[in-house]
Amino acid sequence: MTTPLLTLEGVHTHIGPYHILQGVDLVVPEGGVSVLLGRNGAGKSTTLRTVMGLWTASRGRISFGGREITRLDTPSISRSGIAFVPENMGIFTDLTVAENMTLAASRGGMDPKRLAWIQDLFPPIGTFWNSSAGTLSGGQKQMLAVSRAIIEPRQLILIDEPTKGLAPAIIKSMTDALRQLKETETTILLVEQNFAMASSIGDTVAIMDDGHIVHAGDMAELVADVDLQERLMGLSLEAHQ
Amino acid sequence: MTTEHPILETRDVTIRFGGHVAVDHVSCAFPRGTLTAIVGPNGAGKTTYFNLISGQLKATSGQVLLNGADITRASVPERTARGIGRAFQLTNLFPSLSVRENVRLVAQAKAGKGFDMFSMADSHIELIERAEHVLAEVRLLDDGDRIVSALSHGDQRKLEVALLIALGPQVLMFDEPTAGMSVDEVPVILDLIRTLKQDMDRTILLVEHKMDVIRSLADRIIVLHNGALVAEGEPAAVIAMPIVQEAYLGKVPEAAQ
Amino acid sequence: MSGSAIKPRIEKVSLSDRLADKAPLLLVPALALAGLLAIGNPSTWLTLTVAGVAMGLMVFIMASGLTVVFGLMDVINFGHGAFVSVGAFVGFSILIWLGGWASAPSVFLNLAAVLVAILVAMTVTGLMGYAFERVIVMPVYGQHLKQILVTMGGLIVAQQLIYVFWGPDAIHVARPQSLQGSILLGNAAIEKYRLVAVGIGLVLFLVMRHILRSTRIGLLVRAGVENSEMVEALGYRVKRLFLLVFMAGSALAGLGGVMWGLYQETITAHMGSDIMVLVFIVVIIGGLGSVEGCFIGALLVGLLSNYTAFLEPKVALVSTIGLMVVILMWRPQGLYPVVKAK
Amino acid sequence: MLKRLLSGDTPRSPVLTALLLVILLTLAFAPFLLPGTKSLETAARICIFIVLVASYDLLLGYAGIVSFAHTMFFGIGAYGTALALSSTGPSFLSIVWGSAAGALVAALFALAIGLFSLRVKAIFFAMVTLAVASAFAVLVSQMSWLTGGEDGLNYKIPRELTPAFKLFSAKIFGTSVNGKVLSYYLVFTVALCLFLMLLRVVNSPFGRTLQAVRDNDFRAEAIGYRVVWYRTTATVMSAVVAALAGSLLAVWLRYTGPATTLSMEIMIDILLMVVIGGMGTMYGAVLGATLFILAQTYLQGLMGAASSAISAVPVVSDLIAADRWLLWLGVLFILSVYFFPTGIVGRLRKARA
Amino acid sequence: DDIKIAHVYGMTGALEAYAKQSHTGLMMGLEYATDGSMEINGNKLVVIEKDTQLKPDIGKAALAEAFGDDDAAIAVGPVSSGVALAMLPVAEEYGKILLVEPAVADSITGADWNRFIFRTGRNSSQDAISNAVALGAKDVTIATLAQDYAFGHDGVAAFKEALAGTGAELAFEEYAPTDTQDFTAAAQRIFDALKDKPGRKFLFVIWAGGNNPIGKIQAMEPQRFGIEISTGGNILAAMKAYKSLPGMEGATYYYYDIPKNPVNDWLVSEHQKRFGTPPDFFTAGGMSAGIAIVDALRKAGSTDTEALIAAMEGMEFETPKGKMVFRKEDHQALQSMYHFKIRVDPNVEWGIPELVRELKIEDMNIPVRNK
Ligand SMILES: Nc1ncnc2c1ncn2[C@@H]1O[C@H](COP(=O)(O)OP(=O)(O)OP(=O)(O)O)[C@@H](O)[C@H]1O
Ligand SMILES: Nc1ncnc2c1ncn2[C@@H]1O[C@H](COP(=O)(O)OP(=O)(O)OP(=O)(O)O)[C@@H](O)[C@H]1O
Ligand SMILES: [Mg+2]
Ligand SMILES: [Mg+2]
Repeated sequence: MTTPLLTLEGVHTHIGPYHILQGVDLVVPEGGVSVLLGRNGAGKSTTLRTVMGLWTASRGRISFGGREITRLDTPSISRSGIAFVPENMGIFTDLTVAENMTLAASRGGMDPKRLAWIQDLFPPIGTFWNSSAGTLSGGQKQMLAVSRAIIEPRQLILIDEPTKGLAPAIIKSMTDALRQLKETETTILLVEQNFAMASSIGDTVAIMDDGHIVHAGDMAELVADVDLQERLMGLSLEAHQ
Repeated sequence: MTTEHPILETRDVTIRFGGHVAVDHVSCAFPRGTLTAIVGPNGAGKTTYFNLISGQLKATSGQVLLNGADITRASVPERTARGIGRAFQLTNLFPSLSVRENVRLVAQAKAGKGFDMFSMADSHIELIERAEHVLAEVRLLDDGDRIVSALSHGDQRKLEVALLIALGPQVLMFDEPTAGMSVDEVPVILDLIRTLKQDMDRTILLVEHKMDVIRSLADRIIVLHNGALVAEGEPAAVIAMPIVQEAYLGKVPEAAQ
Repeated sequence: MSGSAIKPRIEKVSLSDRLADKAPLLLVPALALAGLLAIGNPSTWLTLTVAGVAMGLMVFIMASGLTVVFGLMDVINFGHGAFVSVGAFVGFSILIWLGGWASAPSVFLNLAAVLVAILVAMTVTGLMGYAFERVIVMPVYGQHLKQILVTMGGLIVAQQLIYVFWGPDAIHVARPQSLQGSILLGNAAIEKYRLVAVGIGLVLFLVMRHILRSTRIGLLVRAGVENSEMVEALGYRVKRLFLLVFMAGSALAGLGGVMWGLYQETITAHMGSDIMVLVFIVVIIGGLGSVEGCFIGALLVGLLSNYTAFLEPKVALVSTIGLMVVILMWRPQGLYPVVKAK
Repeated sequence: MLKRLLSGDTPRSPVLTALLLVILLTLAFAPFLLPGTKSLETAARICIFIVLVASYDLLLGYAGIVSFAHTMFFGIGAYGTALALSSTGPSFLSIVWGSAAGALVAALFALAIGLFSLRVKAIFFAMVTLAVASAFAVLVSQMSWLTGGEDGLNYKIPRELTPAFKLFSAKIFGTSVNGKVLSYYLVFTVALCLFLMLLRVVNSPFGRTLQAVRDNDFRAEAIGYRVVWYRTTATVMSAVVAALAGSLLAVWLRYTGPATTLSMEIMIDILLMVVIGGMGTMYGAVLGATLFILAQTYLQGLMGAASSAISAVPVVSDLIAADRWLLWLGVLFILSVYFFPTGIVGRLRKARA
Repeated sequence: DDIKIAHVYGMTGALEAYAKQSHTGLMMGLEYATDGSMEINGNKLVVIEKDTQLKPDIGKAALAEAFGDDDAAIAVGPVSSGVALAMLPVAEEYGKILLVEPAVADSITGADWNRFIFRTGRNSSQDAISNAVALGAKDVTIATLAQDYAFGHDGVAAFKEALAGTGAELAFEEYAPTDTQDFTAAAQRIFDALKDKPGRKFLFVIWAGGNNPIGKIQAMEPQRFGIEISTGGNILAAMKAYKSLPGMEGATYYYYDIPKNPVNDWLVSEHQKRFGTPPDFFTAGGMSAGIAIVDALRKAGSTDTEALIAAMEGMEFETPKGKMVFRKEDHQALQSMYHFKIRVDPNVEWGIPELVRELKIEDMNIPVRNK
């Protein structure tokens, strides 16, 4: 449980003239849920996109399962066992829900058991199976985005703010789902603003600000330390949950 | 009979997509100066209901009334002109313009200057000032010159709210304004909404999934479920209802246990 | 959690709504019937109808590549006409080279010559599509305006290169022996070549439909257009796929070029761009990107222009544009819209 | 003051400012600076095309509407003036009423097309206008009793604008100030005024709104802008200016025909000029039109010279033979999109930033 | 002093092929008429080329440039009628001669003519009338198919007028848009009109440019109704299509094997020698223009325009097509045309027009239309 699955060492990312990530060091241990927190614009999404190869790190090193992936192209990174839920969800609105799911399942087609599990977690996926994904509601799209990432077993899932726009009941299902995945030895790197949710499943946590990791440690430690929360995130748990 | 209409009212509005009834005979009145929270599971029809009110979708049947006047057939800009404004759930901005330009465009729309062809845009000082003011309120002033498409997601959400505030209509509809916003930004937005309601006497419709937000802001809650209005009333009372507990919050009602 | 609580209310869809979806299918027979009533003389009608169907299908062959490339990849290729011309020139060069086969009195040899010409032309235009995609189209994915510009630039360059390689003169090649002349059915004359065109057009239509319906290619490319990053994040090499589709579209243009060239018997460097307006109209009527729509649109255009040219030649001039306007008023996205292009 | 004249939209780059000044001064004194008929022809063409391209930029660069019917409006203006001059004689009055009528007809056409088809998708609009424009060209060639068909119209213009008319008997800077020079200054002045007007329009609140509509029409509606009306207004306005440019051409050329006004080639030229210059900048129209027309006028000669210089090299000399100048124009097309994605103006402005 | 001759023509654009021929012809004509010296009375002939790009405005500017800046004494060209019409007033403005070759519109030496305009090329009326004379006879019924624009209508009108005296009947006129792709409907209408007529039946096609309908109508087997197709001659490349029309009759402007005279013999053999191909329509036309210029310069003895006009009006000169005469009234060169019948020879790439009868200047009554 402590061997790192994904590590970022001194990763810098430039987007055009902007220097966004300024030396990110991050370790995601195998088999757990790591949470990445931080204010708007801190660079969380950029970190995930850099791991996926959607931005290229200008300096530093990213390795996954012991293998360096810094310079691989996105399809290769994906095939090496990483699934990705982008923050804009990346739904193919022209296609139906079914087609969206089909594409997410690699050549072999979908495992019916797993599909049933997903449809039970997120009932709208079943209900709107043949509807155009563009007509789904905001929350339903979010469910589809997560469903796509979990339709097949992957070693690592990068999830960017999956709970935004979800009703409390569904957040619960989502949390359940992530827990179940964790039990199947899937590692999860989660970016979240919903601290209550994040703290309930996170094993380790890292906090970003201005393109740096400003804190990394165990989730339990952060939950216990209200001062630390206050300082790092400007929030106090009591006020909001 | 009475001269005092509710500012906004829907009567039996319904919309079908193919056979699917997304909003099902919803009748509801929104009194002036109140804040109504609309809750319901994902896909309940909340956004669609907003679309029917602001005109992006046209009702299959039923009526939408503003100040007692029927606006069911009015176009989107017409409704905006009459005082309905909304922010979108999935951010919907002018991506290749700067943040500042986005807000100015809204101020300009509000001032009805869109067809002014022979004055210089930069000579309308009052619009520029208005835009700066709103940007300051949502804490985006520093990012004023950035192109919107390069903003982080949370900042785009803030700009989404800023546009609606700059438009400053009589009826404001927020669709999950705080989704994706980091915890330190949320109170800023909530304060803005509170100010709009209390100091400016605006009528607000708010879709939110965060119960604490609703508790702290709402005068009233209506619950949509599968397109139908299933409950309506004081926040505390509504949240306690079994249907809300079960279908929305995902708690198994104690009675059934 | 109980699934039933989440089930939304579904009402029955009325019959007329469901029929509206199928309505475009009825247009072709309806038009043919209207033509019969207006023309009266069955053999004249038959001649015109077969000719119109064949003309429509030749246009369909030329338009299919365009609509697929547009529908799947959201690329408007104004250079499509150049591929048509190049296809024709390559095909004709082969036919001249195989002159013996083409003029032999054997149906088999004649068809073989045509087939070889088609295959070589498709290969060449396919390869040209490769270069075109790499050099010209790749930098401008997602930007319609620039696509229009660079592909027009490509069109000009390709046309000029035809001049460089084949000289400025029009090239004339007679159709192979057994494809000349008509089959007479009573008073109706049905050209043999048109029957071949109908055959090839139909086969092409069925094959394309099959590929797009029952493989993932269509899905992937459409998804890639909307969000290529996401498709890559799902593990697919979108760029390679786009390239293949573009090459296929170009090869189809090459096929269309040979077919059209053999119909005209005389080819020029700008024959492709000359026919493009008609091709665009067909593609619009069909709904950008839809192979089915394009097929129906092409048949409608072919039939309507023949009927009107017979009944009232003055009207023929505006009949296709009129048809387009009417269809767009009825369905602003064309008969079968596929792409939610802006 | 100068800033007001430019509507606050200064070039914002020293190189650009210098280029624009050179163009402005050269055009302003063209009859005296440049000897010969060819250069005056070229200068007048540049003036006319600057207006035409700028009006197209209003549509394309600011409103984001791709139209292939711009030459149609250009043609309507030219034919209006041409018909007026040939029917009511070579007087200034004919020019005025002909231009006005042309502009009016263009406005009505644009209104009809706009209202009908701006509701459809942008790409449809492009193709619809393509079809409409080609139908219009056919119509013009068919109605030969009115338009002279393919052959076009030859007519006379007021005597004061022809070389036969001498304003002064003496020469000024070695140039005799005849009617041709007057005619040039008519073109130049009108073009300058129209350009400044367009510059004002794009920098007005209306211009900003067009940009918003281009960027996200859905949201523009939601903040209260009636998108179809804005698009239609932009279409009408650009059509009217294009028609006026057409009138200028008609007066200058004393000939109007499909090939000078309606051809698809001109449409492509316009597109290229906008893109080379830089879309959505207005100044791009000035640079694009100037460079393109200079290339069009002189490139061929250069190529001919180059080709005969190396006529020994077989394939290469073929490729740069004067007859192949279109080939290089096409290459230019492609390269310009590669290397000037934001046009020359964008390039220059970025270089400074 | 050098004598400058400007050749202003569409070097680039769709009619490039015609332009090349025209220029080759012009140069060969000058060469032939000066016996290879390219000099007249010790003055060197210099030909400057200007491209109209087939655009009237550019043509106009190019001609103005030739006369104004380059000081050309005389100009030749262009290929396209629209460009030519735009250029006519320029010649008048500069008071210099424009020798039109090969643009064919009647109005060049008709309604839009001015006294500085001469033409060696044939006009549409000459084409139409020669064909009418070739086909027209008693008991002949003719239908026409032409492009639906000014050129087509004028051609049919001239044809009809010339047919009136011959006893033939013009039964039906069909016009099709220039960009028509499918001629089935037009053919059906024509068949319906002709099929019950007695005697010989012709379908006479007047079609300029590409997209020629003849092959397509032939494919519908008009012979089953006894209808013969007829059309004028064309350039060699286009006459490849005539291979499928053995026996077709019509009248042509030029075919290298038809005229028998020393000028043509020289042209054919030199052209074969230099380019390996026989000369074509516009080579012959260009050569005629070149010869006309040299003859005129010699006769006038100067490059003065008035002297040239005086010399050229009524001037007779020898061309590959035999004698031509610039008619005084409208400066149109009158010339022979050739009634032909197509013979197919498998070894020749095109259908060979064999001479049936030379239609001499006196055989055709070409109306003067510039009044
Ligand atoms: N395409 C881009 N071009 C330029 N700058 C960008 C781009 N995308 C993001 N940025 C900038 O990079 C910084 C980090 O953005 P990122 O999206 O990673 O933040 P985030 O932590 O995910 O924030 P949020 O919680 O709002 O989603 C921000 O300042 C943002 O403005
Ligand atoms: N254009 C459309 N076509 C077909 N179905 C649609 C369309 N728009 C919405 N729907 C359906 O209507 C239902 C209600 O959607 P809506 O977006 O209003 O939900 P919502 O209450 O806003 O949910 P969320 O909280 O997830 O945003 C959904 O099931 C959705 O699939
Ligand atoms: Mg983010
Ligand atoms: Mg919603």
